[in-house]
Amino acid sequence: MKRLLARDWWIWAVLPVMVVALYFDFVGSPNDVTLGASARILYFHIGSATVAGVAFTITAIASIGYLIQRTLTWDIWAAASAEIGLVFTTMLLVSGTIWGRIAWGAWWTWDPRLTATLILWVIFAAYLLLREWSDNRARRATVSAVIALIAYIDVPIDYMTIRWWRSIHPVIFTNQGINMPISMQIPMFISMGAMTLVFIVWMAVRMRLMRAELGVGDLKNAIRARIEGQ
Amino acid sequence: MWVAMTAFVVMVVFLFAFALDTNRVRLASVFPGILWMSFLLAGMIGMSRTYAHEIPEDTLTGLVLAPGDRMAIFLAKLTSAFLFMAVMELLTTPLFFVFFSEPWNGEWILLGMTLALGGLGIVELATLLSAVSVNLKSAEMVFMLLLFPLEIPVLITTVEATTAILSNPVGNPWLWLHGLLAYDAIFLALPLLLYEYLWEV
Amino acid sequence: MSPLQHEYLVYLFAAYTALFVIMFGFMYRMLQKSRKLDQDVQLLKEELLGQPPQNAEVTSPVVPTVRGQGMQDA
Amino acid sequence: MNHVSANGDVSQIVVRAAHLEKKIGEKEVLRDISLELGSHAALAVLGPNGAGKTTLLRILSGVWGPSSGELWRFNQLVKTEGRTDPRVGYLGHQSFLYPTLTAMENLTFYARLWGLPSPTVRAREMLQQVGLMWSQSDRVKTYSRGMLQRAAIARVLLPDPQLLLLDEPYTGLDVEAQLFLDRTLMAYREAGGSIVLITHNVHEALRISDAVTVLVRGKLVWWAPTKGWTPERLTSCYQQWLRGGNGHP
Repeated sequence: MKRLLARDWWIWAVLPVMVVALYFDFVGSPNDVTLGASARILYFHIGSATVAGVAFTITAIASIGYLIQRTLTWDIWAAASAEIGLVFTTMLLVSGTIWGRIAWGAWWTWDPRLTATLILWVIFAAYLLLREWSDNRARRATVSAVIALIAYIDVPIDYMTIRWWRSIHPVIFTNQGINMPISMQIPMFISMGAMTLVFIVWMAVRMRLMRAELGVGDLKNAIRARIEGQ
Repeated sequence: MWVAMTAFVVMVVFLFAFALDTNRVRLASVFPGILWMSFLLAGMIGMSRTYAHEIPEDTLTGLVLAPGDRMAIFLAKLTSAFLFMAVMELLTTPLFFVFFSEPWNGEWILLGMTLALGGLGIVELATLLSAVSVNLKSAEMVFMLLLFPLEIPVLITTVEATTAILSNPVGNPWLWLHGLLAYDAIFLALPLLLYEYLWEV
Repeated sequence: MSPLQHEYLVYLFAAYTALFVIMFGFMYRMLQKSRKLDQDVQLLKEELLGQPPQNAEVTSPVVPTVRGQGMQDA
Repeated sequence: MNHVSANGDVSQIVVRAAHLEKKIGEKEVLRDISLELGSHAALAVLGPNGAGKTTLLRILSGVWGPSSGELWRFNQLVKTEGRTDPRVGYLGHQSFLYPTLTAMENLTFYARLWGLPSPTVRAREMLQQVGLMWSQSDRVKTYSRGMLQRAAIARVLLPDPQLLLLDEPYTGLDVEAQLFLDRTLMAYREAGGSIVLITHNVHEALRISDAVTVLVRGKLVWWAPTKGWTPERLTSCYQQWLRGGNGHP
């Protein structure tokens, strides 16, 4: 336990932040005037959305990086980030449907943003499935990078949907400032921060695991080469 | 290829005509959706083989060996796919109007533009994905899995634009046509940027 | 806040807490797994490096150099 | 074979490879390949299945790029991502002909692709040369292995290449087709072309080439000029290399 704390102390840093986020979300903030208690769903909803956007952006940047430099580190970044981004998109969709049921009485509407987000989810799910199927590592990395860049086009579109078309989503972040009372901003930003921290730690852990798996693969190849006699 | 695609769409027209009870369903409201769903499926069926038929005798290597830019192969495939799509649309669109007794309001320039841009959008992505998946195991699966979600914007914009054009009085399709144009431009530019990477092993 | 709303809120709180716990547990599992893999790699590496290479090739590289001599052996 | 190559000029080097390596995924397919081939010269590469022979040929043709190392063709450095050259003819395992088109259509298509003047005339000329005129309007998918190989040879020789890369060209051919291929290759060499021949048959290697080299597990392990070698001696030597011993006779 001691050694554990010494070596990977950073993973434990997530726990207190999670508790703080839960506290501010449910206890430390007042009910919203118009939305009532159900507004509390939204803090994590917005947090998930932010993280999902950031995650897919990292995937896209890492994919470009891979295509330029051809080092598998970039591929690991892209894969890990897409994986976690997909989890957060799932959370986003689930919390969104729950909120929709409470606020509008319908689980799902074909609102532009909902549609764009669903498409995003499907595309990145396909991207991750493809990664499982491909054969050799370099080829897989190249193809996935190309697909990730195609898929990423949907992210800015998703972000702009509520600005281009009338949507049931309010525009919170505008040029003039944040369109939200201070009492809600505090839990919102704390949730965002907590989710981001979860993302960072998750990335670190996932990439470490991927690197370890890569190490095992390399070693196996080295042994195979040894057995085959140089 | 366009023969197969046209035959397929004609079959779809018949099937829809039987599947939808014309007395109860207001056909005008579903007409653009049926039209574009058929075109999308026909495009998928036609284009999934775009690169696949280079496989049996490895003719793709033969093409690569020829002097000239590798990009030309992609652009040629895209052009021919678009022409097949255009011929198919030209032949079958009148059929849709006849069988679904959709009133024709004479907006043929706008409708022609929508057909051309929509067809281009469908084949651009299909050709790109066909190129992406050609060397992969389970290529067909890859193709389908990525094609449908990525084609949704084309489906939405074309259906909305067609609805606007065919409505009485004629609505304004330009918002959707602009969206479609942007999509076409993006998926024309993207392969040009990424295509070289798909050749490697 | 009505009692029913309050009940829902408790559910929501429970759901979010459970989500965080699951996430943390998942990350912890991954960490353990990667640590184990790292150890395996270390062990195998030591074993591999410990042995001398079995048949080291000391031959100089083979460079076939064929200049055109026409058809001398047809 | 009517191209004008500098006859008698032995100094021109058609292919020079220096420390070529190729990785496919994690696997090192080729390791430290160096070779030099002048004009009028023919090199045979012997090797077992999976030794990387086809990969080597694909890199020499420029369809694939090497992972590292340098490749020069006709005194020109080939870019790292690979670049094909119209002066190089590549005869692969497959014919590169569209099965649903006729031989004539295929050849005309390729002649157009290479930008040859009067493609139809050239295509007919080549079909006559390989003796397939009688079947020029049949679809390629109806061809037998021997006919397909003849058509493929017609395709390769269409743009008058100065270097031929042949990937096991004799596989699956009957005696008649083998003799034809022999004649064609001899005529090609007499006209001044260079050849890299991949095979696992020592007789073919001795018949066609000036030198033999052995490729095992992605590495060239031995080479010698063919002059003075009998098939029996070469076979036993080759087998020793396959067994992995260093039994240089």
